[in-house]
Amino acid sequence: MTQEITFWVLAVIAVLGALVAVRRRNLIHGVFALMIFFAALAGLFLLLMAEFIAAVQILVYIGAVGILLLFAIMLTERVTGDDARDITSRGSFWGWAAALAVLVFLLLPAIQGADLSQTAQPINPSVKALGHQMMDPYVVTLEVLALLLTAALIGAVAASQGGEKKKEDTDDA
Amino acid sequence: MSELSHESLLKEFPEAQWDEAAGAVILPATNARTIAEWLLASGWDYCSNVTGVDYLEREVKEKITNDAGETETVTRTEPGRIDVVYHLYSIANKTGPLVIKQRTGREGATAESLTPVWRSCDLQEREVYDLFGVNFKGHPDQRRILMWDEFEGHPMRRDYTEPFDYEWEPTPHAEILEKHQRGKVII
Amino acid sequence: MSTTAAPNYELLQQEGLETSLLEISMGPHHPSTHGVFRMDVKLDGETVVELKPVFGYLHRNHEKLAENMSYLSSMPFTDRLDYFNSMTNNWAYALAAEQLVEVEVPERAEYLRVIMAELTRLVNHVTLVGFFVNDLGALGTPLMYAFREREKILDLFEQASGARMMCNYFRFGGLRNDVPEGWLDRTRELVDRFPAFLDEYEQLLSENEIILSRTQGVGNLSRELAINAGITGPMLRASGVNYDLRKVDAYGIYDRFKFRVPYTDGDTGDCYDRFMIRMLEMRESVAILKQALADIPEGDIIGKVSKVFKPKPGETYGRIEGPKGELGFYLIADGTPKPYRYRVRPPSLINLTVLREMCLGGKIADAVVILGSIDIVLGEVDR
Amino acid sequence: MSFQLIIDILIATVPLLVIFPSLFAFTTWMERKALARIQNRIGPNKIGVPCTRVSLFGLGQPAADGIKMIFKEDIVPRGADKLFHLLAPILALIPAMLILCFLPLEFPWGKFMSGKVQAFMLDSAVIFFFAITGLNTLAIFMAGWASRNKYSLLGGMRAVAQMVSYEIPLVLSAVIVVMMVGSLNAKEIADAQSGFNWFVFSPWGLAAFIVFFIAALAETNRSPFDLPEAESEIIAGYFTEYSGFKFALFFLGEYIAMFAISGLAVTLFLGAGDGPFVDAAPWMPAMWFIAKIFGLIAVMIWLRGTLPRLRVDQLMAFAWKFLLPLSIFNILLAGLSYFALDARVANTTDDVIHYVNSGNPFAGVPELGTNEALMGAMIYRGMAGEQNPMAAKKWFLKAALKGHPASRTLVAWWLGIWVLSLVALYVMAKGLNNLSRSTTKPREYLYAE
Amino acid sequence: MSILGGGIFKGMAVTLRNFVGSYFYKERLITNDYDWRPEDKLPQSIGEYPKEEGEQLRDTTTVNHYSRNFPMLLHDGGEPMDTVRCVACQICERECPPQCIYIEKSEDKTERSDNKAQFYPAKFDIDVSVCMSCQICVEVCPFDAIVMNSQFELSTPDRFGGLLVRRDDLLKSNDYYHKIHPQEAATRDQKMVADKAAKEAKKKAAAEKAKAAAEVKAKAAAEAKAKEEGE
Repeated sequence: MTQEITFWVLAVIAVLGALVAVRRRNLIHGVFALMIFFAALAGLFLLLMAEFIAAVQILVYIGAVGILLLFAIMLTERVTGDDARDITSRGSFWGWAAALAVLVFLLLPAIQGADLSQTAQPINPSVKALGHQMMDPYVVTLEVLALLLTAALIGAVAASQGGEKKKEDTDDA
Repeated sequence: MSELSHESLLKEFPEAQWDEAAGAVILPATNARTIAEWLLASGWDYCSNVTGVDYLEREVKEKITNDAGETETVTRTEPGRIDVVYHLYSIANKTGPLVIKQRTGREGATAESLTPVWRSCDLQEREVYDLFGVNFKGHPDQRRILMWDEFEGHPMRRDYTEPFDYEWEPTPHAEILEKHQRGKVII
Repeated sequence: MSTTAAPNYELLQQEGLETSLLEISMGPHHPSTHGVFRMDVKLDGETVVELKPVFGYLHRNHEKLAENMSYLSSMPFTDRLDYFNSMTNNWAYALAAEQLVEVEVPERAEYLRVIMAELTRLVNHVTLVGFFVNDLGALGTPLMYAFREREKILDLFEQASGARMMCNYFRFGGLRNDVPEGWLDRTRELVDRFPAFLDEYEQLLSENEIILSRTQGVGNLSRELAINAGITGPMLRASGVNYDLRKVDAYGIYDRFKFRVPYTDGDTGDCYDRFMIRMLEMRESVAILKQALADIPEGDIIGKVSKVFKPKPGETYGRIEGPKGELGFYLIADGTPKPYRYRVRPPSLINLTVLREMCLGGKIADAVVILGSIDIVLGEVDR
Repeated sequence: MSFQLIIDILIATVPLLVIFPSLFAFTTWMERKALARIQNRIGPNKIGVPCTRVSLFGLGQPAADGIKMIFKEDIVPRGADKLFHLLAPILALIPAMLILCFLPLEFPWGKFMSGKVQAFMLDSAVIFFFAITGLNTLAIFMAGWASRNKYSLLGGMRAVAQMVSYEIPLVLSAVIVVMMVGSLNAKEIADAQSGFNWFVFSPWGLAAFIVFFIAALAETNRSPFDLPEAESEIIAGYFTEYSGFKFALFFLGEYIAMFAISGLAVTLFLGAGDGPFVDAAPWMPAMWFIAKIFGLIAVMIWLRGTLPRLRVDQLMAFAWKFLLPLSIFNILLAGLSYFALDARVANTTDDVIHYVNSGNPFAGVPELGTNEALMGAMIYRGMAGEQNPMAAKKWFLKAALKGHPASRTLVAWWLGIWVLSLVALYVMAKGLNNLSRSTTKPREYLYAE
Repeated sequence: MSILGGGIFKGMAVTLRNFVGSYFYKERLITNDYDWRPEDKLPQSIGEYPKEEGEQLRDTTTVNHYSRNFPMLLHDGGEPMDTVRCVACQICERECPPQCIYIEKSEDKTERSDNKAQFYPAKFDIDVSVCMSCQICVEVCPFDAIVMNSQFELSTPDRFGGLLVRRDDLLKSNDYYHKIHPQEAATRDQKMVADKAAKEAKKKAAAEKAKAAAEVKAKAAAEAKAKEEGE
């Protein structure tokens, strides 16, 4: 009972957060609404007893992605006000179509496949087990991902350094 | 490097005058900047003090000896003027001061700015502009410095009168204000 | 050697990436502008790209006031110029006025003047260092230690002159009154204990890594610009110029004392130098005080000056080495009891000339530190 | 989910919500008093018991401040985002309160009533801790942005940059403890340090603790990293426009965050509730825990009374060029020396067991301390209950003290590795320091006669 | 090669020393406990402050015998207006730099206890909200009638009227002056006595001179007369 109430509360918060994030004219408000959505999602994970995932959800999505978004927004000029951003309905057809497609082709089969009469079993994926999984069967994937991220990081550094160098060149000239 | 004294300056620029009473060299209005540059080059590297002095038009009684050899008192009207006074020192030679003055009329007072020669004149010339109303030709940033931008008039001029007492507040003695207005109390 | 134009900071502009500047009006009410001073700052991120000092909030036209009252009456107003150093302000004014009438100052008065001036220098430097470290972000601890020592000196001032800060103690031709009994002994005791405090102060501050990295290389001022911009006092000596009016003019009886003038080799001229020069100057002041307190004779305290001070027409410029720099008074007498022209050369104002140059390109935190290292008092800047 | 569970949760959390805010009041008094004494002032000494002249060293001051804060006018700037201006202080307080729940703080009443010792016995408490600490950043940014004040905005930006940067050394230094224990569970970490087996007593643990403490200072915006509220530069930073109760909430949040992060430092490095006479009474662990927290806070206050503030670029450089490399190096060093030591222990264990197996130990000349060494070997192998390398080392140390030769070699190795690690860490830190700020040093001055 | 963080540790040692030292060495402390009396009600004007002489110096930690604060008028004891030294010459009013003194001269002269008729101040008000405690009035006063008081607790809730000190509140006896500024008062009394003596000596000398002159004149006249008569 408690679990269900919690689920519904979190679900409503998540959906509302997502809607506000999309529809809000004020960008900063939008980002914070997005973060509320993330937080509600983390709560849902917790409800499923996937606490590590919940922690990572908060750490990565709120702590890192959210802050990154805020930084990006701080760099843009118009943040608030009526001309903050235009929300047009142009292309909304494609949006609805995509959402419907996801619903029909991904979620419905999943829901149909699941046995809804049973509530979720409290599986307890310990962090240790998760770590072993990551380091044993999926180690190559992990390494590739790490390599990719490192490459992206180095690329970003190189890109920003290039700009600096150009400036120095002009100074010399 | 020439000798650091006003004599060398007077020798180099004969159009400059020596004012014995004030102990100052009065620079000609035309080439004050040139003289200043020469002074800087000859070792007066430090301009300590810049200020203005306002002299109202006044009548001077002078005793002169006329052609007949008699002394008589003549009343002469001395025109009002503003002096911009610079006190120069030499840090390298540790000597000084050399006082130089730029003399200008009270109406539409203008003087050569010596800020390009000595940076230290920057704020002080602005102050002279603000309080005395002397226009400095060639000053890089001539704005009011102590008074606010909308202020009218130049308060350090001797004929300046306050437009109104904007800081007036009631005192226990209204009479003291009256006294002040009658000029009995000097404020 | 024209140094008019300040270096122009070029905004870092990359292709397709524009940054907008943040304009901040720091002051007139800001915790670290040392009074009602304002800096209109333009920031690119945290970097200062434009800085415009604005002052005048405390302007009361001290010069005009003085021109409308007798010579003596403007003595208490000089206290209020640089309200940390009323004794030296008094001295500068008295020196200029004495040049007009050529009065002989008695021996004891001269010694007391030196003692007062050097005590004032201690007061100023010790509190300045406190404020400076406060601007660096310390929570007032050095400032409180400084205030403790300052309070001891101010007690001495109070005993001699009746007031802690607005001393109004000097008179044309001497001093207002003799110091009370036992004052010299108390001063000796204080001077003997002062170096111990300075040791502690240096231990607290001068090797602290954070202070070093915050001040070194910040607000560099070259020797040429410093001379040309009329910078005086410890700031000039920190830029590598050996110029101390106590040595150069030897006004008063400074030629009788043996003391050294600390200065730098002029390579850096940054905030750390300005801070350290003041620390070192305090030790020299202690040395002067020790000599003066040992040699002070008995005798009169004021020379023969007529009760109505009425100098002959003429003009004079008297200057002393104030704790903040060269403090000068330019007086024009016209034979009346009031000065025709009375002008203060304020070291605080003129040292501000280079504020913009020193701050540009630095961080906003540096601007605060640089302002702190210049050592201004708004009572003197605005007059 | 039962009613009992809710009761349990309440029993575990409500004391935290009562105890820590009261401790906050006491801490503000302590901080004011200590700073005053550092600055040779007296500090609050007038307000004591209300309506009397009893001053009680000014202990009534926090209450008076609190009452003043509540009744003060709440000012919202005209251009401010009213919703966010209101939300920010709340958001600053909630995560701080939340992370208190992850501390392995055992209150005896919880134990007696239902056996629950923590609000959340989460398996990944340490990760959760860092995740939720990050939320504080958002609150500060929100406050800075919503105030519509330039100083607030600057303070908010500074706070975000600073807290994001310092989270990395913070986490990396915590990783060492996680490596040693092999668990993210706060309770397990606390248990692993019982019996003065604190992690701060090893070289890498010490280095990690120092890095952690420095980063914690930055994370809680304490001096010398109080840039987001740098008074001399940006007035009060992100709470320039806050007054009254909202300001009090911010203040409370800040102090609770201090408690929380000190609590984490205590958990990770300082043995949690461990200490002398810990078994004397059921409330001793909690007392020790809070005492240690207060010890750390005292150091924070001491630092605040001494140090000026860093500049923003130096702050970033310190995080990225000094703390980050140092903590990565520390992780490597800890791993290497841990393996080396472990291999050596295993070796010694083999020796001891071989010695025992090869003949009758009681027949020949018995070596001194053999029994202890045997005990250590058994514990290390897990032959006497649970496998526990830490406890095994203790037995080997006892054996070495009695004169067991193989154990002595082990202890010599041990000490060698420790000294080498310390030297390596110091050299590394010194080198990094010289790299980042080589030019700043005290100078010599000239004198003119 | 300095120790890493050595400067910071040195600084921390200093602060620790001060922290501990502040509990043991009183001279380390900056502040003094001010004699705070919450039951004191703030007087509505300066005249309501306690006039007992002991009260003026109750806080000896901030005020010592050398402090000056605002001026007061001296009288030589007894009925204040009978022995007041001020003769309303208005020099101090003229010289006061911030113009805070207001004097009205009496219409008539009164007989003083020393049998000399003098003008007296009908009104003598000092606006201490303007006064800057510069002591110029003390220096210019030719009659040693105005000196500096060291009373400093003068706050009132009334900004304009409250800080105006009337003549009767300004009047203080010379004994009180001796009490608050013993050394200065003694010097001043000596000086006054010396001045008086000098003045009397001068007067005497003048009188003698006049007498001598008169004698000479009389003599000359007599001689002339004698001569005349002789002729």
